[in-house]
Amino acid sequence: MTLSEYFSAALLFAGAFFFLAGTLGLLRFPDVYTRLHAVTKADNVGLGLMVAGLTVQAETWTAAGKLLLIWLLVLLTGSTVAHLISRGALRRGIQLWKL
Amino acid sequence: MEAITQLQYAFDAPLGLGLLWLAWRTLACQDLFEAVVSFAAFGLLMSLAWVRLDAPDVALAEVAVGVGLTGALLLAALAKLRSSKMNEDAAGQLGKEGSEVGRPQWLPLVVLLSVAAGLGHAVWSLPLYSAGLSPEVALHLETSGVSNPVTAVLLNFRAYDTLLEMVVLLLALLGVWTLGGTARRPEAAPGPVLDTLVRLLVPVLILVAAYLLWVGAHAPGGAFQAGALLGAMGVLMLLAGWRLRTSLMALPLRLTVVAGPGAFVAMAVITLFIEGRLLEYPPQHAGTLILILETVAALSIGATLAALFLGSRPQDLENR
Amino acid sequence: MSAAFAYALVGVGLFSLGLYALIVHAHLLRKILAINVMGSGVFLVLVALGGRTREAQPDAVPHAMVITGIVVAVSASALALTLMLKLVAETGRAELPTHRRE
Amino acid sequence: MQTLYFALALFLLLNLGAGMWRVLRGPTASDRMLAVQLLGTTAVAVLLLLSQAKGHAAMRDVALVVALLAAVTAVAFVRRAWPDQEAEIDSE
Repeated sequence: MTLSEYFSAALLFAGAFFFLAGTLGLLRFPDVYTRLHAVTKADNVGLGLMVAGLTVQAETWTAAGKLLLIWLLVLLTGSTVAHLISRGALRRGIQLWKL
Repeated sequence: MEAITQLQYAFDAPLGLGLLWLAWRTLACQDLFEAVVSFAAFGLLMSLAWVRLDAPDVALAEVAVGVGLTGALLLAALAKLRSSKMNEDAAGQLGKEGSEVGRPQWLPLVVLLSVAAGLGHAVWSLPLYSAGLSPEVALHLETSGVSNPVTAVLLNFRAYDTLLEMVVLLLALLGVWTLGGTARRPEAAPGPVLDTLVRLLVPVLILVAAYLLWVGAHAPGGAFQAGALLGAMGVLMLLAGWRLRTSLMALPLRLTVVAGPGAFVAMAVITLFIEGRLLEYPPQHAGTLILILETVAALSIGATLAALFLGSRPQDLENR
Repeated sequence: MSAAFAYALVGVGLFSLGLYALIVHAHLLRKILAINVMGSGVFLVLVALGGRTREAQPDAVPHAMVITGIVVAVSASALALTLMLKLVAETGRAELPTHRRE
Repeated sequence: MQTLYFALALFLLLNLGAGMWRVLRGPTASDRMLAVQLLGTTAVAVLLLLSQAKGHAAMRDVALVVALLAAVTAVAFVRRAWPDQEAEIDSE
């Protein structure tokens, strides 16, 4: 393995860790708002690190650009959906979790 | 190499089991909303299965339809089902289901098991290798005008199939329009966030649809994928509360919807006169002709799918 | 190449599950979902068995059939959903009138 | 490197399977939609890893389409199918 491969492997592992954290949060957190918090970590950081790791290995600039576009799109849709769901949940009177 | 093969098999097992499990949840769970959401997740897993089976063309179509259209269609129908329940307050349980869930019925179960056993046996007794029609496709790919075999099959070798498929789409839309509109709920304003999302996504969606259409000649993509993507874009715009001007909803929409099958029929007639065979293109022009047909077909498919989601006939909406 | 057979068997399983649900459930939305699951099973069998070529490239003909099939299935589902909503508007029940529940 | 891609794709697939549990469990409709959102993103990552592992650039387009359309189902849910427990509030 070359240096760049070690580098992207590290990024990929970090991304996978955030996906694991997001899924764990989705399963273990107590209410929809905290779960939302966990999911967006996987969306933004997890996929971001994965995309970064794959971009290092991308064969052409087009492929790298496409990877970046995918990440930006997921950022955009993920944050919008998170906003819509949390606002809708608040309006419908779903209670915030309290200790 | 050995490790990679094993990893692939390790990938297949949870994927196959997950598909069966989600299908079972879709069909057996108590709540209809849960069933619809499970079905949306099922579509996502199906697209992974297509990729695993080296069918990226199919994966693109599945993703564009399964992620973009089916979920929205089912959720909108479920919402209308529930609101009509609220209006009429009928005794029929519309949102929830009757008592038969969970209690296995023996005769259908026997049918299920015998069908599964029979089909499974039939599949299992097939020969291990079979080239199917792929040698034929490879043999004629040179003269088809495109280098992606799937596009060649769709728009050249079996273009009459695709012609009839376009007619089926049109018939489905005519059926929906003939049934007349269903009652519409008043809709809240989309709000600035959703509006911005749609405004940002629509240009990218158009760009990607055009890209898929263009790339379909030599790589996975093509008219159906681009059309489904355009249809999903229409659904997104309708969900955000965008409506076309009524003048555009009448004749222009109808012309777009008919243009797909119309172009195929026109091409069939022209080729019948020039080459003497239905939809057999002259080889030197095949690439161009296929691209023209695909462009018209993609626009038409997109308009049809979006109109199917809208449900009612455009002039019924005007009268409302 | 046994992966093709494994996926084909999953397809058979999906088809049978869908058929069972189609018979058992009375609710029409569930029947529409069942038909969609059956369709997915058929598609999976077709594409999986199309992968049994000796070359790396799978058979393109079933792929093309399945692509059109997917698009046609969604439009047929849209028609079925509209029919269901019409029936509900007329009768107030999301079940076929022939289905008697005792 | 290929082995790593496949192993990570498998890991994410198992992750995705775990996330299904939230789809089935709910308890509220918004929890289920949230889980579907995570499933979509995970599917994008799996598709990207598989495309890199197989050297099949077309699969990246599949991931691109998933990323583009991931919002549609959630928007349909928020705009149409979200049952109101309280009285309907239509004002913005």
